[in-house]
Amino acid sequence: MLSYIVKRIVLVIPVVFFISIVVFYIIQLPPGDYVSNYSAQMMKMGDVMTDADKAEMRSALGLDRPVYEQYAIWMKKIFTKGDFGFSFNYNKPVTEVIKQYMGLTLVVSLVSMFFQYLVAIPVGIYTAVKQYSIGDYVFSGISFLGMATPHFLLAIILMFLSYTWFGDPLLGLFSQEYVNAPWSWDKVQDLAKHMVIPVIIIGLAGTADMIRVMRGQMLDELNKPYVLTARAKGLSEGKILLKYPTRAAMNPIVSTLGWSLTNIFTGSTITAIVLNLQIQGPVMFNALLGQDMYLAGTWLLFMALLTVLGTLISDILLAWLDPKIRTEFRGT
Amino acid sequence: MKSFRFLFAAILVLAMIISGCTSGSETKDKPSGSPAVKETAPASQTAANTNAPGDGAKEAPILAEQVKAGTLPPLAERLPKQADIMVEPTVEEIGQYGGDLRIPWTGSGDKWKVGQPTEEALFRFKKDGSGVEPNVAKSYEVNADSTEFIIHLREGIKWSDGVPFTADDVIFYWEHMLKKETFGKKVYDAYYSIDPATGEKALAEITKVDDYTFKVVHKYPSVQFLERVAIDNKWFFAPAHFQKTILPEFVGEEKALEIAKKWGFEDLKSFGQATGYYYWIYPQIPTLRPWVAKNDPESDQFIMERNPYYWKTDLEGNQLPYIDRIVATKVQDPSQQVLGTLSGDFNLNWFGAKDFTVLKENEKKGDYRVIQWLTTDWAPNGVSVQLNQTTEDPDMRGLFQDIRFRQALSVGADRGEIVEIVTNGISDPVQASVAEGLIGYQDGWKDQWAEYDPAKANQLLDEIGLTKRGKDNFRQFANGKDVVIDFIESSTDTGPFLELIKKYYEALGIKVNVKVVDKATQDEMKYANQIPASSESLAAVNVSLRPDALVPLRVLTPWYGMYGLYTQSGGKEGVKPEGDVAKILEYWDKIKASKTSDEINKWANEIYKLHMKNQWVIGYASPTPALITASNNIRNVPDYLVWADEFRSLGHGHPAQFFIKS
Amino acid sequence: MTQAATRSDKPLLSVKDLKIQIQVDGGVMKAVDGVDFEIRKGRTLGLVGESGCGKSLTSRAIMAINPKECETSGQIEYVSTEGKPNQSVDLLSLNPRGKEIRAIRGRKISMIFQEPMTAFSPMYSIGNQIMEAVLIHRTKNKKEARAITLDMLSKVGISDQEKRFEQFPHEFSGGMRQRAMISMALSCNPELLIADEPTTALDVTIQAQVLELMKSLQQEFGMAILLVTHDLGIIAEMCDEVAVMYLGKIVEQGTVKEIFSNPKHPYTRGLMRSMPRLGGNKSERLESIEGSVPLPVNMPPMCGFYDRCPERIEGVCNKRSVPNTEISDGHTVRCFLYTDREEGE
Amino acid sequence: MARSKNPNGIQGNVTMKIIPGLRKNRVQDVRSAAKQDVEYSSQWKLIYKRFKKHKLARISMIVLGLLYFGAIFAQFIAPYSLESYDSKYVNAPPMTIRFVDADGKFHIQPFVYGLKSARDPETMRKIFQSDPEVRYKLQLFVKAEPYKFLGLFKTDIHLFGVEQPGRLFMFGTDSMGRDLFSRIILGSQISLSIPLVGVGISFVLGILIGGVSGYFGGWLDSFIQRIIEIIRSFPTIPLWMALSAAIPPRIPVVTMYFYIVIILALIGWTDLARVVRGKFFSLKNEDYVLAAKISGVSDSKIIVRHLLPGFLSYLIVATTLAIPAMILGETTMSFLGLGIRSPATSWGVLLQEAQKIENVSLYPWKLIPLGSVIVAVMAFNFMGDGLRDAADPYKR
Repeated sequence: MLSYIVKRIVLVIPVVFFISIVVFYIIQLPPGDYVSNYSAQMMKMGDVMTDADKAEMRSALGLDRPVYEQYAIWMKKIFTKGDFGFSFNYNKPVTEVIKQYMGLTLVVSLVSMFFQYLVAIPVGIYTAVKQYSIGDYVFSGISFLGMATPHFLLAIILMFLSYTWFGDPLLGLFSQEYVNAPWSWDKVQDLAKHMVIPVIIIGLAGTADMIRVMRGQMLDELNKPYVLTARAKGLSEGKILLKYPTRAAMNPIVSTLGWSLTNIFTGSTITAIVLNLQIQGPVMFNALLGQDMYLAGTWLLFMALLTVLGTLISDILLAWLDPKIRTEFRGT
Repeated sequence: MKSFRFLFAAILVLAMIISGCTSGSETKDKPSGSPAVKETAPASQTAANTNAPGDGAKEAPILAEQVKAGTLPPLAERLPKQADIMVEPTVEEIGQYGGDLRIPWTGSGDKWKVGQPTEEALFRFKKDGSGVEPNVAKSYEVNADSTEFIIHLREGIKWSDGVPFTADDVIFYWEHMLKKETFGKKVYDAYYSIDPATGEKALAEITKVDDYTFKVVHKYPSVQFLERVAIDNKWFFAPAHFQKTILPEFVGEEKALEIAKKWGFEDLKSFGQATGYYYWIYPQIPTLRPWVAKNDPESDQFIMERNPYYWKTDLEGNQLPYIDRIVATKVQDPSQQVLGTLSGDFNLNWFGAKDFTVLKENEKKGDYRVIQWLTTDWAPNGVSVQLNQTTEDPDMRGLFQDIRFRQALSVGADRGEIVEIVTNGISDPVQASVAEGLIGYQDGWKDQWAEYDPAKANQLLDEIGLTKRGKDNFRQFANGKDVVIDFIESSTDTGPFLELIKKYYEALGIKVNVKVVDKATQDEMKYANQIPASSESLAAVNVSLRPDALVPLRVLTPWYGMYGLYTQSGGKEGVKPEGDVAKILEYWDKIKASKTSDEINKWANEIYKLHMKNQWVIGYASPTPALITASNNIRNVPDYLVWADEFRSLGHGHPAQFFIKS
Repeated sequence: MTQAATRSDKPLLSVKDLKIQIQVDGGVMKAVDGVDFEIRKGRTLGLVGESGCGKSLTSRAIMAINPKECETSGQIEYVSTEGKPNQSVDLLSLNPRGKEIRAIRGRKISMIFQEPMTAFSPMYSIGNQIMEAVLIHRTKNKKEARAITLDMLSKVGISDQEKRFEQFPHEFSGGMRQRAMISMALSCNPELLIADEPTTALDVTIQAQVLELMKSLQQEFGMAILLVTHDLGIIAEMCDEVAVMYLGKIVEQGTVKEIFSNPKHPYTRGLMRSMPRLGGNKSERLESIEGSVPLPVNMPPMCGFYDRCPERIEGVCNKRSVPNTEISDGHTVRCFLYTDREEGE
Repeated sequence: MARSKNPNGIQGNVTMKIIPGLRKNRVQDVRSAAKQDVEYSSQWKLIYKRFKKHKLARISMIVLGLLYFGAIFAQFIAPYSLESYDSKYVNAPPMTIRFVDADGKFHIQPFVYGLKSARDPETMRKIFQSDPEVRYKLQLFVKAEPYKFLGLFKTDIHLFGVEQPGRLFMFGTDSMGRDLFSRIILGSQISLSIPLVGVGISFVLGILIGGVSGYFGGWLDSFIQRIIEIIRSFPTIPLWMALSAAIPPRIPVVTMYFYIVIILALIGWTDLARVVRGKFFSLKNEDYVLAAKISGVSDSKIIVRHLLPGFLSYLIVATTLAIPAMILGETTMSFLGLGIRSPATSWGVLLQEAQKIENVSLYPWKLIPLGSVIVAVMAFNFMGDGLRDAADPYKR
């Protein structure tokens, strides 16, 4: 097992490196670059940039160099100085930008993730045990609703309802007066208030499929003979449910945890944009659209790393959760 | 709608006439040689005849406190010397201090959203748009042939950090920033004068006369110098005492770079551009604006606070601005702008006309009012068709250049239906033209080719010789190639209009393709001449002041395509303009070489006439107003003005005088 | 244990008129239809019949672990030798999820399943799953429980228990699993062990060992055994009494000696004829009784074996339900051949 | 080999899917078993049997049937075409189909009132009033805009409508005066077809690649895993931007969208592949698989016959879950000009259009398309449920 993990970790480096090349290539694939984006944006505000201005800017940002050179420079900086480059959009070092948004990003996604598991797993178990009961249908219905409604629309609707009912569309993560305020109990409450809609939206969609998967798994497990054996032992139903089928049904969910690692950071981009949440998702989205190369590149690199590590984690979990594989590894 | 437009038009026309006469008279009755004081700031005049401000001048409570606390010098010391205080005439009423202007913005990329309303130019456009009036400048004198401008500054006016503002700041800006191109801009055209004979450009000479006076000398007449400065350069000064601490020229390259890094910048160029051009979003940099940046523009909420040294007062001598802060909150999605306005999260904002109905419908509930300003568009953006006169495909180019073809397309679509569906009935079904009351207005222009007449359209197309029909009954060239118009769009907003256009054009047998690409790509395609047609619209206050849209001087406006590149590259690249387009350039040169404003107006008018004649831009609806939503308790927001970038959009309404009524 | 047997004449478990019905689209299926039998302390009753005759349901009914769909009626009287002697409980009357029954399950009555493959959860180590039973019924102390478990493992002949304890089902061979299963069943030395096809899934040689093991353990613990199987060979080897089941009814019942020496019911005879020779090909077995088991759904009153019966009597066997006849002491049979017809009605 | 999975030895391989004690099924099997000996087909048979018992699943199937019927004959069913713009009826609310007229008289033939429209001079909002003076009867097989029936022959007969100049807007109209009902029906043609192609592709790829990866393991597995990792960290947005620039304007949006869905599928299979791989890992050393291996059954056969059935249920759930994502997938494309664009219409487009605050607040009926999406998604999922439960080897 250990040797396996080591082997895998060693593999991470070349893979991520390769990805970095691919990523960097793709980012600059679309015609135009940051400057043409920028000038287009400025033009809209009547601030016309001449070619000269643009050329000026390009050379300033080193965008006039060929791609491979830009890549080489980027990589060199990363390895020599640990400098991931500079965000044109933010006029800040990339790492600064990422740092700026990390906190709230984690709050939002972890809360909604927590919410997901908290809801999905019990409900999944319930709908399986009480298959075809009213409850089963109700929960299934709701979860499908969550899936079928596109996030952006749901977000708009909820915001509008919140506006018509409470006179406050709950834009963003804070009310205006708290955005720049130092952390205080009131600010936390304000944040909590503004988290409701995102959590509902992100949660609802996420829970939907998790419930379905959990339910499916449970149904498979519930009727396995070992449940009968356990019952024959004199184990109480509750204990049986938790120790045997649930444990088995959890496997796919737990083991796919690693794979969804990246979702923590990018999962809810569209929702975040519509709800005006100032978190990573939208920032990176715009970086990609605006071809803010180094920001986007660094971000994607980070994601790649997470993906690769996520896979590793998942594989380990998978092995660790399933005795068969576990022993197999013990063998090798 | 209509009533408002007429009333407003009337006012403007009036204004034009007046200004016209004066400028006319000026040039006549004047002993040549010795320059005569011609126009002094109306402001300072009013200042003179109002009960002397300065003493008994009042200031915002917060500032009063700071003064009491001794952290701020008393008002009298902060304001310019009495006679030089700029006194703003009352709009609705004398205001009250306090409160925030809460506006949305999309982040630091949206600099102009907070830039224009807070801008303080050396000379600013009068509210009627007829010309410029002194702003940061107190007054000016100009000689007969408009080659020598003596500009007086306000004595005792101070930067937002309290350091006096003098002619040195102007000279510094000119010598060490503009001419050295420290902020990524070439020296503006405004500072060049053109030799009528050869057309070669000569850079102006600018010299300090005394602490509060400087002189601009042009080699050749530059009648519109002040207006052009107001548009090209806007301001014409920079805080020397601050810039000296960051400009490489003064601190040396590596020190400068070090500073830049400290600010978070990578290279000196972008640093220079940010600090030299987009200075107003950086709290470190002193300005003359009513509000100055207070925090990192990249934060989720950008805040500008009142400038304690602001140099304007109202008629009763209350120091402006009335409102304490501008709070710009980052939004990502247009719907948030609307929703935030309805819910009062934003008490001031501005929109395009497409949100008109929803905003109007919620006026009462949201306790705000929708104020409509006239725009200088020829047609609502995305409700007109520009045909690239130099498009790649020779056959299509031939068609596009054929006036009959443009006429066919114009009469081939039902404007009635278009305005109903696309502009929700706000516009009138008219041709792309200069709105009544604006410079360049021509009688009958808006009705040219405006009535729906498919028969006529088909007849015209047949005349051109597009009689051959291919499959799906689309017209073909003699060589059997389909007649296809490809629209390249940068957003899906124009979808509805283009759907209708497609319907109408294809009814005429002309295939239409629409392709949507992102802004950057579109920008690139412009230079690659890959944009045969676009639904972009034109806007121009006055061609003589900002010709970009109407005169092919560079690659910018779709209709003239590569003609622009030709002029820009001095004939090396692009397509050589011919016929009327060539004429336009001719007239443009004449304008640049003109000695009097009459001359200029004449040639400008000629250009407009050519545009009317050729209708390179086919419009299908009259321009829609710009919408300003202001909470009902925000007062002093002018009811109707011209919304134009040249006039600095909302800035034209002098936000420093806005106040929140309690 | 012989004294134990004599100490009370009251049987350890007596099943009276056990009926199990399942709703199917066709109507009501009488899966088990009025089964009676008794098991005495320390003795072994064999319940024999081909698959689908209801023996598994019957055995599970005793544990009350049949799925909800099975509507069960009748009586299952269980007399515990612990606590007050001769005080009996009707297992059917207990709430199948309740405390009382759970106290009995695995403690006093335990069960061996036929499917060692799936009867253990692959998720937990064998040790864990065996110990669980111990922890429920015998001791709360993990150390102790572990000791007991290891001891049990050794008793069922699993060597190197320490290691085995930690291993997972898939690391056990079929036979080993079944041994483990037995050790689990016996870990709380129950009074009755229900073995449902304990050896079916095993190779013949292993079968022998396992059966041997069960025998010896019965000697040691002195529990009674209800042995459910389709294999008369096993019955002959293991049981004292035997009940032959067909289509939800017991068609013949008696001591092993009696039944084997003179089987009465045609079905029994059929079975006898199809007795497996060791290594014999199993698939032959049922060919000897031609025809297959009908669905016991809305059956008219008649002998269920009628259409397969070589000695069927037209107009009798297919006209009324068959009564039970006692031929000799303790040997009963359900067939018209041995009833005088008038009695029948 | 089958015996190892076989609950009670006898009766060959037939009864293995049924837990002992479930006599009903077992007996049935005993019967059917007599006939065929291939365990596999009998499983499918069972699945089919059980599926028929799942009420909701059956209903869902019917619903889907209707939806697809509607999609196939969309042009016939929809009263209006996609290009029936009408400036007179911009943002008109849904009409009520009446039997009783203003003066309480009952009509056997349903009818709608005519619409009087005016603009609010203040807000420029179109205000509609139905005027009881004019009544238009609902009719079947009315003549209206011509279209190609199933793309075969031209006709102008529509299933239903009202006689000219009357208009019938059951779900109201959009901002261009087009009948929303017609757009929903016509939109279903795209939304119910193309996404499934995508799901199908990623489904097949996922199972195949994931299966291979998990079944053979070793270097092949780790190679495939690396590939997956690379694909997963692929930045799609710039990819789309590049694409949208590269595609010539002449390509119609629908074709374009079709390609995009395929590309999406080519990227989207990784999740499923991983799960499949995981499952295979645990299943491949089940005794019965080993047994099959030993007895020389070909790998492909083992995968299809022994491994897949082992978690068919999971696959079904996963697939039905993937469908809504695909139906809505295109909406995220459209801002890059790659998604479906009006006049071509899909449910995604309709939802996109509904997204404006303006619509939510003033013209709520534009949210109706959401209903159709939800119905479709629910139908797909409940049917998936039915299949799942049917496929469950230990089904009660």
